[in-house]
This record gives sequence, structure tokens and C-alpha cells, in this order.
Amino acid sequence: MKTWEYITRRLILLIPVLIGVTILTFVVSHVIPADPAMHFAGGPKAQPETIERIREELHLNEPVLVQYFYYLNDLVHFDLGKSYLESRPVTDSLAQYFPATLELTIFAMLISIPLGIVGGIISAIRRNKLSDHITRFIAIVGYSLPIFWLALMFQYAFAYQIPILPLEGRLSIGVSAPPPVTGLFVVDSLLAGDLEACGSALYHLLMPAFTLGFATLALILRMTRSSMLEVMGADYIRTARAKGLSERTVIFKHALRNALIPTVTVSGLSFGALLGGAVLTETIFNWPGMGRFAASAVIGLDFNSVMGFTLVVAITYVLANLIVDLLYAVIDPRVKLGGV
Amino acid sequence: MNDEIILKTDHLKEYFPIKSGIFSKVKDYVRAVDDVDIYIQKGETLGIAGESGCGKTTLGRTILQLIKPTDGKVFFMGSDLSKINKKKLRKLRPHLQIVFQDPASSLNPRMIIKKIVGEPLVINGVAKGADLEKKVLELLKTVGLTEQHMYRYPHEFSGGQRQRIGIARALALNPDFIVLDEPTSALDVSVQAQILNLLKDLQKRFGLTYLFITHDLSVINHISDRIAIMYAGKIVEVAPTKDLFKKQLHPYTQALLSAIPIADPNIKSKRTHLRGEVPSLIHPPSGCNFHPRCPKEMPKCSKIEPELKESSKGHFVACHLY
Amino acid sequence: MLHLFRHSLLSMIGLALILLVVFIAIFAPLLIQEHPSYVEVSTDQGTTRVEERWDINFENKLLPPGPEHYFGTDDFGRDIYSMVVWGTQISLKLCLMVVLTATIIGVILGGVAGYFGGKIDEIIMRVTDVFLAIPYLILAMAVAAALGRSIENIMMALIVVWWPQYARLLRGQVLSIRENQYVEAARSVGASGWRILFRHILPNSFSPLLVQITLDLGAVLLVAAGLSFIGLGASPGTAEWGLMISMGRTHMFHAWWYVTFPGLAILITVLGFNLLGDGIRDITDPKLRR
Amino acid sequence: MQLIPDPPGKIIDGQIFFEGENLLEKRAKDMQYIRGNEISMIFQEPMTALNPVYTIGDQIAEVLILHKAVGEVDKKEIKKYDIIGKRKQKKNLKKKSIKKAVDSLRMVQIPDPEKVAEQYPHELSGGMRQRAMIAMMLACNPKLLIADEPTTALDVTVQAQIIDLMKDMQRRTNAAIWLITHDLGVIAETCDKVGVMYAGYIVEFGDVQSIFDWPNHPYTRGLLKTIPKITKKRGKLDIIPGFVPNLITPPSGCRFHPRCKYATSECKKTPPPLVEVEKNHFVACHHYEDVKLSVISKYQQVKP
Amino acid sequence: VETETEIEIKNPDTIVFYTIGDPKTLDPADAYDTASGEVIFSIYEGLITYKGADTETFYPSLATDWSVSNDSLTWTFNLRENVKFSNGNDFTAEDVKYSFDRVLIMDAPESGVSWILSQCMDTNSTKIIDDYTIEITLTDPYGGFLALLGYTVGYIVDKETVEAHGGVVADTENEWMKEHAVGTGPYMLDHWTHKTEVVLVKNENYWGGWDGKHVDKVVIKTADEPATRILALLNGDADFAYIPYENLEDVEGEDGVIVQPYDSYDVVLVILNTKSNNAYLAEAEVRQALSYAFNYQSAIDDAYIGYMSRLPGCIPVGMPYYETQNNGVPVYDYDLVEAEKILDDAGYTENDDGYRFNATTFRIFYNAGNAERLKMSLSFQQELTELGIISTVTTEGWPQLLHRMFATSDWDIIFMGWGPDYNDPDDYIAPFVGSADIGQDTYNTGWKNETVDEMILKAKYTTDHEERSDAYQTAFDIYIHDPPMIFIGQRQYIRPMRDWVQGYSYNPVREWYWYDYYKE
Ligand SMILES: Nc1ncnc2c1ncn2[C@@H]1O[C@H](COP(=O)(O)OP(=O)(O)OP(=O)(O)O)[C@@H](O)[C@H]1O
Ligand SMILES: Nc1ncnc2c1ncn2[C@@H]1O[C@H](COP(=O)(O)OP(=O)(O)OP(=O)(O)O)[C@@H](O)[C@H]1O
Ligand SMILES: [Mg+2]
Ligand SMILES: [Mg+2]
Repeated sequence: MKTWEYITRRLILLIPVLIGVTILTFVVSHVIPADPAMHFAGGPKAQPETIERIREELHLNEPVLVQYFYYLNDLVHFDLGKSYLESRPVTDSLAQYFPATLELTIFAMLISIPLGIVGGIISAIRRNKLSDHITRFIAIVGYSLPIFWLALMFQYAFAYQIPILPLEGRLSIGVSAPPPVTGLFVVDSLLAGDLEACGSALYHLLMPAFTLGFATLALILRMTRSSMLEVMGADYIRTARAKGLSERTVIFKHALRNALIPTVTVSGLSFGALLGGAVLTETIFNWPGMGRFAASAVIGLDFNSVMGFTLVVAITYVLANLIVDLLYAVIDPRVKLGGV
Repeated sequence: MNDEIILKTDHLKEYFPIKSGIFSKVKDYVRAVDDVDIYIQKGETLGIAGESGCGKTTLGRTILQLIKPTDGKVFFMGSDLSKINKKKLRKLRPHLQIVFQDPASSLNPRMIIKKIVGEPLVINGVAKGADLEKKVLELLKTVGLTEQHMYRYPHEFSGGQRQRIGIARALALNPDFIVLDEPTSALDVSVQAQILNLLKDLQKRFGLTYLFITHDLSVINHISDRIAIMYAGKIVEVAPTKDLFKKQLHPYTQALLSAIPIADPNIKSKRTHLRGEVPSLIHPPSGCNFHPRCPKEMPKCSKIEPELKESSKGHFVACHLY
Repeated sequence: MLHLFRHSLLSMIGLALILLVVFIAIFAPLLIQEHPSYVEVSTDQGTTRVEERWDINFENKLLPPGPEHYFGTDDFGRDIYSMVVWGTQISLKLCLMVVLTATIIGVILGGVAGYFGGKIDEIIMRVTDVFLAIPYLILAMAVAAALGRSIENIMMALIVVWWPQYARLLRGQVLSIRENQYVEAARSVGASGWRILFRHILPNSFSPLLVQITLDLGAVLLVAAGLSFIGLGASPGTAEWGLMISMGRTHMFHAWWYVTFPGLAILITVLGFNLLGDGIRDITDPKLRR
Repeated sequence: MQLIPDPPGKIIDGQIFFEGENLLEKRAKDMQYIRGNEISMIFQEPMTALNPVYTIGDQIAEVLILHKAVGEVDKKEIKKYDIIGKRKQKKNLKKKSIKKAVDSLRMVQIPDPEKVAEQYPHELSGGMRQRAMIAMMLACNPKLLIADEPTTALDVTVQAQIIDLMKDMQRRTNAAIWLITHDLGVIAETCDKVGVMYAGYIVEFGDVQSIFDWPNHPYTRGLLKTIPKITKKRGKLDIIPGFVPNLITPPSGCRFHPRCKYATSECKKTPPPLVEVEKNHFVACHHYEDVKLSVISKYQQVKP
Repeated sequence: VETETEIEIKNPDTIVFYTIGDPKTLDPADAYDTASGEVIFSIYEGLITYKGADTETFYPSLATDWSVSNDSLTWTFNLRENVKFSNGNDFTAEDVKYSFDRVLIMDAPESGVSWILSQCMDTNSTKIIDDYTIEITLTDPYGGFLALLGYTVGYIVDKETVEAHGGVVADTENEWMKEHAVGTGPYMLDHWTHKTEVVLVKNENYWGGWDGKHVDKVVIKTADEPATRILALLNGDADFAYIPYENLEDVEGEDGVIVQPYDSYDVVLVILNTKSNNAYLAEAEVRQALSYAFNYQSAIDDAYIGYMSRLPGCIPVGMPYYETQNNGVPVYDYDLVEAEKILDDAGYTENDDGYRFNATTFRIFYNAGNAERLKMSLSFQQELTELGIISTVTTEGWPQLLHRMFATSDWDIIFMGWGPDYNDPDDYIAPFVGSADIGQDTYNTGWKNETVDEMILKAKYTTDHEERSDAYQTAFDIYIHDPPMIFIGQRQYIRPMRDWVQGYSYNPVREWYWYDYYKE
């Protein structure tokens, strides 16, 4: 099947999933036996007219099913509604927060995937040696720790006790954000030729991205290790050795590419975990991203924001998996896209 | 052996759909069994031989209705298996059994032997409790195993022993007809002999009818009364064993037989070389599907599909040469 | 199977940690210094339930660890040691309940989807796709926020997000196990679909399921702690570790013991489960057993 | 070839001589040179022995480049920092080696070798893969080719093609072939000498002719009798009772004794030495003379 | 923690404030939350203003002086000349009328804040006399009128700017004005990144001029996690930080950090539901007993770490007329014996199990994440247990809790708070004890007393001090013995800061005025 045809097919299949996502979040957020109008209107000091107006705007007086159809109707017109917590359209909020999270997540992957793969290879080659045990132990501790605890500890250690990294935020005070193109500060500042902002952005990314990626690093390390071990026992590795190839070539040319196949899947799946983990990391490092937005939206019963957020995350996640599947086909010629 | 036909297929077809495209439309089919007509007489052994992937296993599974045939009929003792409903089919199951190719994967690794062999009895309500135990033991003894084996798991057995267990399970319900799907191909030669002997004994004792599937022609020669040669989903030649080994009509059969290495350095075989490889079952060649490899190819071979015709008594062949 | 563990030091450590935690959970009432009291309260629905309460004594607040209070006290003057030990039961109950319920749901749905295939499969898998397309922490947050703050609701929320991965896992297992000839053998002797599912397929998916369950027991604990951190955790006054950490983290700089001990408890338990799960995976994965 | 992974496997004792040199004393580097270049090996499973992620051409070319069969990157000619030049040189080399790989594919009678060189292993049938494997291993004209059951996984018709091919290649390259198989038919057709192995021991070794005609070890004899033969009349097959022993706790003494009808108490105690019973015919059995006698009598009965 | 003896002043030209919450809007006609006020107070200006910590005197701002007619209805303001908006436009009487009318027409659909002005104004009230004179005729006489103008809702916007960006539409908020700001104040908006920071830079056109010591830039950062704010203050990134009470000890006594509490009008309350389906709370004795059962000192010491003082009644100490409440001395003290006596006398004795009220459960709620209320509620629960009253403590999200409070009667006791809108007791007593009949009962306690209602209205519409005083006293004597709530205390206001910040003073009705601060 041709690649574009495959992509179209996947994108079409995305639609029912997204409808499902809206139904699911709609149901979850609307079974709450509380109506948030009072809250949006400002709490005890709210004027009754304001509350009633918001209730009407949100169609809270209607049955849930009707509310859902109102939502769907807006959605097909690319209107995600209004965020009452931020008192602006949800799309505005998403446009601001999504690139921040994307930047953080991408850097988390850029840190964790190479480190995880290298660690996994070392661990597999030196199986059951001390360095293997140590690497694995660190990795396993890595995903046994609550991420927020890790974040707090890093912050305390590297921003306060040994102040070598910035405490929070995306840029230093006094550095102004580059003109928005992609919303990724690193990219935008390079586009604008603003090296100071780029440096500052990278500097601020370091700690949160590492924290966020740590669990993924551990996961990828473990995955690479075991698939590497599995591949190293395969017949074609024996063949490669029988050809007289050096151990280096055998490992890096013949074994690694095969071993990477499961690693790629894990990376794709971990993208979702990263988006989820961002809730905690962003809160601590004061990263103005989707995670923090989602958390406050969920707690504040800002339905429109919650729905918009999940929708965007779901799309991102599904697209990430599509990319992974395409990557698959690049790494492994046996994989036929959409093949039977 | 008598002349009563116990099983007969009528234009049996099994096409596996291949799905693809935006809405998983069925694009193509694997024509694993394509228009097969065979019959088996009571008490005889019909051997099915052919290259790997030509559809032998699928034929066996289709006959037993383990997969629904795409088209065609299977008559077993007069009733059409492909028509009757699930309930009736379950009632008929005890009469039709199968022994699988791979003894390792055909036994549930998490069940003890007593459970495995006893399962058919339990399901069909034949025996229970102490009676069950007695029955199972009897079956194990029939295939040369003992009481001490009853409480072990499959992985504690050798390949040959596992195949015996598979046979015991097939025998549990006193079947009339057993499909033996390459029962010895996963086994050592020395063990293969033991199993073949056992099968012959059992056939004699219980008057069984076998459909014996294999790709090993020396084995098939040893065990079957008649042989059907299968090529890419179709039967190309059927003949009594003796006739077939004396005189092969179809060029494919000739090539197949000549390809067998003979374990005697004194005999130097003359080979008929075949070009190319086993054809794809998705896009089988037109006309006679053997024609691209056939040393005696004629112009009409690529156009017209030959029919299975009786060339001498009991000897059928599907080839334009005859 | 136990003898196989001996080859792996790390999984031995894992097993030891889990045994320790289980021991503590069982003997918690004997180990603690201060005990909670119980009050029977009526609920809005007119039923009654028993509430667990730890005595507050502000005079003792934030005492450092010492012989009186091994792990110090919290900002209510409650004994952290007793609560951490007591919390073992709560945490184990929480993760066991979540994982087992999710497993049961996932196994049934995944099994049905995989074995019967067709439309049912299509529907079940699309539903799991939907669940899996939302990051689990977010979904858990939404459900927890909808239900309100209590251990039971946290469990509910986690079950809601956890079952789909079991459905996936089991479906995959079923699809591969279904190809085994013993399944066909069972069919050839007339076994029904359900019998095959429960007698042949499920027992053989046990190993990967066990690995997943073990690893998830730890993961559930972490996510529960994450929910507490955001403020969607158990109701205050419960000796739940995640809640204790989230309450203690504001005292991190002046009362290190408040977060540290519940944090260590989580680390040890999760580490134990992960090491054990990894060990079981190595043992049951024949490809790695070289 | 020292391809046993260590751990867990280890060559405990013994020596391997290749052209007069003990391979076990070689360093890893030298072994890498010998492998693929002087000694090659074809494996049992053509399905899994080729790396699924590289094309056939690439995999063959790799050996060629490695063993410098198509010339070498000249390091001196090109300056250290001239990356582009180096790349060009490398590319050239690759092109050349691929061309040569195509030649070797043609040599093993693969139709349309140019196309096949660009294909991945999974796109080929088993027979094609095995041929590609042979092409790869013969690419450097080794002196010894070890073929581990090269045809077991293949169909009879394809098997015949491969056997003929190997014989043909041998004629052309003059390599020694060491064929490992359990198919006595294949041995009878292709080999000059044969060694029979039972539970880790060579129990009989000699010319094909003499072994098939005068098997002196009870195991060899049993083996020959258990195969159903097309040329023989049907009836009950002879069998060797019992099962293949496991090698973790092998039987004491002669490892065949639990299944041997000639076994005596001596067999249980001492493993029999391999002795030359006639010219170029070695047997490891305490009772080979009894066996020989019974074979002669039987053989005479059978042979008209 | 390592002590650094000499930290260099970080960012000497910038004031950085780490806080929680994000402004909802920058539109003075719409803003009704603290975070928005922190920004608007420095960008826009009103006719009058406060100075330093003084809450009692109104100082001239955009008005240089003013006078009021004898009937207290007509106010005349002389406006300051040569004032420019930050975009260079001139400030005139047009802008004043436009601003007030805009508040009333737009009617702040989002926040409802316009009620503050509409209490005594309508669109006919404001008259332009000349470019720099304006006359306001009130619809009702109102003692707190000037105070209203000191709140952000009375601040002046640039007519031209607003008209260029959507103008005034009745009952609809102006989206552009929410995100942008053009005012006459000392600072102007550089940018606002939601949930991250608001950055203000100095307004070169400011009429007050830039002589003297000021900073060029103000950064207000939003950081949800307390640890982040603590660390930022300790390492000098932050000049001010919002630190929760329980964390004050982390920064108190640290070098270079000043922790100075100020009295505020933020009151802490427990509201009691007199129309609960737990009918016992309808009885005044029961609510009295609960008032005795509350451990005030523990709340002060343990929940607010000492940063709270007792609240005598509705009106916080420091606000006009607070002394009408028992001279500012609390009536109730923590006294379980007294509480028991009251209950026993009223017939609510303990049963055999030691429980009162037939073991009925009293449901206590507070909003999730509020550490002080959590402490108070668990402690209150324990006191109730002593009294033989069974209770449960439940935490709920703020929206859920609001819903419960206003839409259901499934609650008995809720911990609440109240902050000032403007400096007038009516802003407290009316919502607390005014009944729904006069548009009050803000906490939905269901409590109602006709005399109290009468007194509240009387006090509101009089300018006579004595009369007002008497009215509040009469009301107090009634509601304090039939209390719809437990008056706990007034918490202190603390914004820890670096010692290099100069010029800071706290004013409870106008928290931040960045123009006054500088770093040295
Ligand atoms: N369930 C299935 N779906 C699709 N294709 C199938 C299925 N089962 C078998 N096939 C295809 O049908 C063809 C015939 O398969 P079958 O197993 O019957 O061959 P066989 O003759 O038994 O081969 P072997 O000697 O290797 O056992 C093969 O090409 C196989 O790939
Ligand atoms: N890596 C290994 N680790 C442990 N045991 C091994 C290993 N490789 C082979 N063995 C064992 O060594 C014995 C001989 O194996 P080998 O592969 O040489 O057999 P073979 O004669 O080639 O058999 P086949 O005909 O099945 O290929 C077997 O019992 C096998 O289980
Ligand atoms: Mg088959
Ligand atoms: Mg082998």
C-alpha cells in the first residue's frame, strides 16, 4: 500500500477515536453532580444574573445529551468554546500552552531516548556484569520514584543548594520571548537569530526535560536491553559473525537496528506517558504548558478546557503513534504499512 | 477394507481473504484449497503429498470443519458437514478426529496429560470421575504410555511421547476417521518409525480410516493405500500407492519423486529438474498452475485448466498430456 | 519457579522487599505506636459507615524523629511512623483492588474481543483506543475530580484508566495463543468457545499477565500519589502515603521527615514490585533465558 | 568457528586444526579474518539466518568489503579531513562490491540477480534465501564450507536444487564441504565421507560406501533400518527402542547402551574408544564385531 | 540551609513578584479578583487614591479636589490637567464619563462587578461640566461613595482606545480590553503571558514623573507550587513572594528576607446552615454551643501559625464601626463546659453511647488545597467529638463546594472567608447577616432576622455617624446570640520580601502600588 494511502487511512480511522474521546470526556466531566456556573461567576460574591447567564451560555440547564450536541456542533465549526477559568477562548489557551508542552516533551524524548538506548546497549553487552546491574538498578529506581518528588529534589539541589540551573520558567527574567512562529522557543529564537533567547530557552529546558524523561529513559533502557539480548541470540547475528565481521560491526550494524524496533514502539507509547507526566513536572518547574492547564481545568470544572485539552492531546498522541508506525517501516523492511 | 465411501468432498474450496485499503476491503484471496474432489473408503489410508504451503493442512482442517469452507461440500457418511448446524456438528465430532503436525504446540502446556486426554470425554459427557480415569489410562496404554505419565505436563515428555498423547486424544472418542497432519515430520527418524508402526497397529485394531498428510514421500509410500498429489491448492494426481510409484503421469509427480534423495549410495538417481519456486496462492498462474515450472509445457497449458480425469482404473490425473 | 529467582539478584531483592511490605501490612496493628479510632457516621444516602481517625494534638506537631516518634510527627502532631505502617495496608489494598479489578475487566473484554473477533472485537478495541488516546493521569484526574476525594473514588478512577491496557494485552495473547494447535484440538473434540477461552487460552496468558500485574501494582501506587499531589487524592486524615507526601511537601524544607518516610515507603514498595516484575519477566520469557 | 556464545557455552577442552594451525589458540582478530574468508558456514534455517533489515546485496557486499575482495579504501591517497572524498571512495567501493555480489548471486543460479540484490530477505522464498546464503558464504572462495542442515527446512524439489547447486559449486571452487544433516538420503547422494554422531560422540566414521553397506555400530545400523524406503517393500518398520537421551545427565559409559541390544555391563562402565576396523572406517563400540557379523548375515539375506 | 552573607541585588531595575493565580482580565470595568487588581492598580488610575498604608484618607489622583452637596447626592470633581494616557492621548472629562457609563452599560457580564457602582449611580449620574470638571449625581445617598471610586471598577480608561477596539456593548465584555491596557498610571503593560507572567514597564508619559527612586520594570510571575516560590525568594530571584502561612518559617529569619505581617480585612469564618436537613442547626442554642466549641486559639496558633487575630463580629477590627461590636471584644471564647451546659439545658443530652442529637452526623466541608481550613476542620471535628457530636470532614473542589453551598442543603458547616471590596462595613455585615429578602445571605445560610435587615439598610443609606453606629450595634446584639456563623478571626497579610526592596507599605484596600517601590 502506498504510504500516503496508509496515512489517509489512519487519519480517517482517527475520527471515530476522537469522537469517542469527546464522548468519554463529556460523560466524565458531566457526571459531576455540581454545576460550575457559580464558580465561574466568581464564588460567593457572584451576582445571580451572572450565574444564570453563564449557565445559559454553557447550556447547563439542558439535558446532557443536548449539551453534547451543542458541543459537537461547535466543534465541527472549530469552536472549542470558552475557558471560563481563563476567560478567553479555549483555542487561545491551547495555542499558548500546547507548544510549550510540545517543546518540553520533545526535549524530554531527545534526552531520554539516546541515553536509554546507549544505556541499554551497554547493559546488554555487559550482561550480568557489575555495570549492567548498576545501570539497571538506577533505571528501575528511576521509574519507581514519584516524578514530582524527583522534580522537587532536583529543583532543591540544582537551583538552590548548587544554583547552576534555573529554578523555573521558560526564559530568564529580562529575556524576552522570540516572535512566535512555532511556539517552540528554541526554534523561534533560532529563526529570529536571537541566540541569547535560544540559550536561555535551552538552559531552562534542561532540568524539567530530564526530570520528565527520566522514567522514559528507564523504560527505553530496559526495552533496549532485553531486545538487544534477544537479537544477539538470533541466527543472523551468528551469520554476521561467521562472515568474520568485528564485534563492533555486529553489534552496531546488525544487532542494533533490529533491536530498535521494539524500542521505537515504546518511545511512541511513552509519548502519551510524557504528556501525562507533564502535569506534575510543569507544576513544579512552573512550565506554562498543557499539563498545568489541564490540572487546573479539571479541578476548576472548566469543561470546555478539559475537552479541548483531551482532544488535542489525543490527536497528538495518535499522530505520534502514526509517526512511530511510519518509522517502523523505515527501520524494518518487513513491515508493510497497513499490511495484513 | 471395503468399498463403502466414508468421506467425500465435492468442489471443496477454501479461500482466505486478504484485507487492505482504506476500509479494509477484501482485495484478494489466498486460494489455499481450490476445487478439491477426493473420496476415502472405509478402512483405507489416503495419503496427501505435496510441497510446503500447497494447502494440505488447510484441506484437512476444512474437511473437519475446523474452518468453514468457502464453497463446496464435504459428505461424511452421507451427511453434508458444511450444511448442518453447530449442534449437530458437535454431535458428529467424535467420529472425526485430527492429529496435528507439531506435537509441541498441539498440547496445552498448562494441562496435565490426564486432563488433555480426558477433555474429549468430559466435553462429550462420555465419562466422569473414576470411570474417566480408567478410560484415560486405557487410552494411554493403547498408545504405549503408562499410568505414571498421567499426572505430568506436556513439557516433561519427548516429542515422540507427545505425539502419542495427541493420538490418544484423537482416539478417545472412538472415531471412524482421523486426519493425520504430518504426525511425524517434527520427529527424529528413529522415533518416526515407532509412531508409524503404532498408527498401523491402531488402524488394524480399530478399523480406522486415515487421511494421511505429509510431504515425505517415503513415509507416504509406507503407510497409505492410495496417494493424492497436491500442487498449489489443487489435486493433480490420485492413484493407488503401488501404481503411483511404478508410473507417475503428471510431470510434477515425476519431478517430486525423482527429487527424493535415496539413502543408498549405490543408487544414483536421475533427477527431473524443476525450474522456479512454488507459486503464490494469491495470484496462481493461469490455466494449469504448474505450467511455469513444467518441463513439458504446451501452449494450451497456460490457457486451459486441465480437469482431473481417470486415465487408468483408479488412477486420476489433471494434465493436458493425457 | 522460585529456584529460578536465584539467578537474579535484583529480583531476589524485589521479592524480599515485597515480602517485607506484606509482612508489615499484616502485622501493622502490632507494630504501630498510636492507633486510629473508629467512628460510625451516617452518610447522605442514609447508610452508615465507619470512619478511621487519627488523633490530632497540635502540641506535638512536627517533632523530629526520635524514640517517642520513630519517624517524627506531622503538622497535626500525629505519629508518622504509625501512619506509614498503617498506610501499608491501605496502599496494598488500593493497588491490589485496582489492578485485579482492571485485570478482570480487561481479561474478559480482551479475551472476548480476541477470541470471538469480528464486530465485538472491533467495538471493544475502538473503545480501548479511546481510553488509551487520553494520557492516563489526565483521565484519572478527570474521573477523580468527578467522583470526589476518597480512597474508593481514587480506586474507581484508576480502574477506569487501567483496564484498557489489560484488554489490549489479553487480546494480543489470545490472538497468538489461538494459533496454537491445542486450541484447534480442543475445538475438534467439540469444546465450546467459552471453554476454550477459560480452559486453554487464559491459563496460557498467565505469565505475561503476571508480569504486567506486578509492574502495574507499583505504577498504580505512583499514579495515586500523583493524584494526591495535584490535590485529587484521598480525603484528609487518611493514612495514605500519597496524601501524606502531598501534605508533607509544603513542610519539606523545615520538616524533612514528613515527606521522606512516606516517600521511602512508596519507593520501597514500587521498587519491590518493579524488581519482582522484571525478574518474573526474565524468568518467564524463554527468549531471554539463555 | 568459535561461534558458541560465551557465556553460556564454552569449549572446554580439545583442539581444532585448520591448515595445521590450532584455531583455539588464535586471537579474536585472526579468527575474524578466517571466518567468512577461509572457513564459511551455512546455517540450518535460511529463514532466520539473514538479517531482515538489510538487502541481500548489502549483506553479500559486506563480506566482500570486509575481506577486501574488491580492493581497499586507500587511506593515504585521501587527506584526513577530506570527508567528501572519503565518502566518494566508499561509495565507489560499495558499488563495486554490489556488482560483485550480483555476480555471485548469478553463480548460484538466482534468476534476475540484480533485482534480488535489492530485495530484503523476507521477500524471497526459502530456497532463494538459502541460495543467497550460499552465495554469501562462497563469495570469498573459502577453503572449507560448513553446511549445517542446509536443506532441512526446504521442500523436496527445492532441496534437490540446492544439493545439486552445492555439488556444482564444489566442483567450481574446489572447497571442502562439511555437511551436517540427519537426512541419510542427502548424505548418500552427496558425501564422500560420513561421521555418525550419537549424544555428543562420533560413533562411526568412514567412507560413505562402507558405512551404508557395512554399518558397524548398532546405532548406525538401527538408523539405516528405521527409514521407510521407497524401494523397499512395505511392512513393519524396524525401530530403535527408547528415546534420545538428554545431554545434561547422559548415560554412563557408552551413551547408546540403554537402547542397544548388544549392551553388556562393560558398556555401562566404559565409553568405547574409536577404533579403525578397516581402512578409513572407524567405530566406537565394544561389540562391533558382533554387529558386523549380524549385518553380514542380514545383508546377505536381503541381497539377492 | 547555607547562608550567603552578601547576595548582590538581582535585577536592580526590576521588581519580581512570585505569586499564585493569574489575572482574569485587565479591564477595570470587569475585574473583580485580587490578581487582576495587582496589575490594574498600577496601569490605570481613579479620581481618588490611597497613599501608603493609610486607608482612611482619600488623596487626589486624576481629580485634584472635589466637593459634595449638602444632600450628599451631588459630587463635583475638578480634574487634573496635562495628564496623558500611555499611548499619548490626553485625559479629559470625556474619559471619566465614558468610563463610568461603560461600567454601567457593559454591566460586567463575566464578573458582575458593576454592582459596586450601580448601588448609587446610573448612566445619567455623570455630567461633563467642562473638559476638566465633572459632576456626579447619585441615585441614592451613599456614605461609601468615594471608597467606591478608589476601587478598580472606578478607574478611568481611554475613550479613544476603547472605541477603537470594540467600544461598549451592553452586557458583553470587551475581549480586547481584557488582554490589553492603556491607562494613565505609572506603568504600562509590556506583555501578559497567561499563567506565566505579567510584565509592566514604566509609562514615560506618567504625570507623576519619574524623578526619585522607582523601578523600570515589574514582573508578576505565576507559580503554583509553594516550593518554587520559596526557593525563588531565598535565592533572590523573587523580590516578593506569596508564601503560605505554614511555610513562613522556611523564609523567616533567612538572611536578606523580611517577613512582616500586616493587619488585614481578610476574615475567617465558619458558616452554619440553618436550613440544613440536619434540623438541629436551626436552633440558636446549638449554634451558640458550636461557637463555644471552636478552639480559636488553636486556629490562630496552629492553622495560621500566630498570624491571625480574633474577629469580634461581622465587621473586622480596623474598619469603621468595628467597635460597635461589643467594643471589638469577642463574645465567644473556646469553652467546652459552657457549650455542654447550653446543649444540656436545651435538652440535647448525650445518649447511652455518649452521643448527642441521636448520633446525627454534622457534615463539615472545606475547599481542597486550603491547608489552614483543613487544620481547623479536623481540629473542630475533634472538639465536637469531645462534646458528643459526631461529624465528618469532607474536602471538595472549590466549584463543587460552591455548588453544594448554593444549590443544595446537604451541608451543615463550611469553612469560608471574605475579603474587602472597599473600605466600608456594609461590605461585610450585609452579605453575612443580611437576609435573602434584602438581596443578601451571600453564604446561603438561610438565616433571617427582620430587625437586622432593617438596621443594615438603615445604616447603609445614612451619612450620619451616630445613626449608623446605633444601627450596627442593634444588629450586632441580635445576631451575635443567634449566630449564623462562627466569627473566627482576621488573618494577617504577609508578603515576604527581600530586604533590598524599599518603599513598600501595605494598604488593605489597594495591595500593590509598584511605583512606590525600588531596590537598594
Ligand atoms: N488462516 C489463514 N489465513 C490466511 N492464509 C492462510 C491461513 N492458513 C493458511 N494460509 C495459507 O494457505 C496456504 C496453505 O497453507 P497450509 O498450511 O494448508 O499448507 P501445508 O500444505 O499444510 O504446508 P506445510 O507442509 O508447510 O504444513 C499457505 O500459503 C498459507 O500461508
Ligand atoms: N546455546 C546452548 N545452550 C545450551 N545448550 C545448547 C546450546 N546449543 C545447543 N545446546 C544443546 O546441545 C545439544 C546439541 O545441540 P546441536 O544444535 O548441536 O544439535 P544438532 O545435532 O544440530 O540437532 P538438530 O538436528 O536438531 O539441529 C542439544 O541437546 C542442545 O539442546
Ligand atoms: Mg501443514
Ligand atoms: Mg543443528
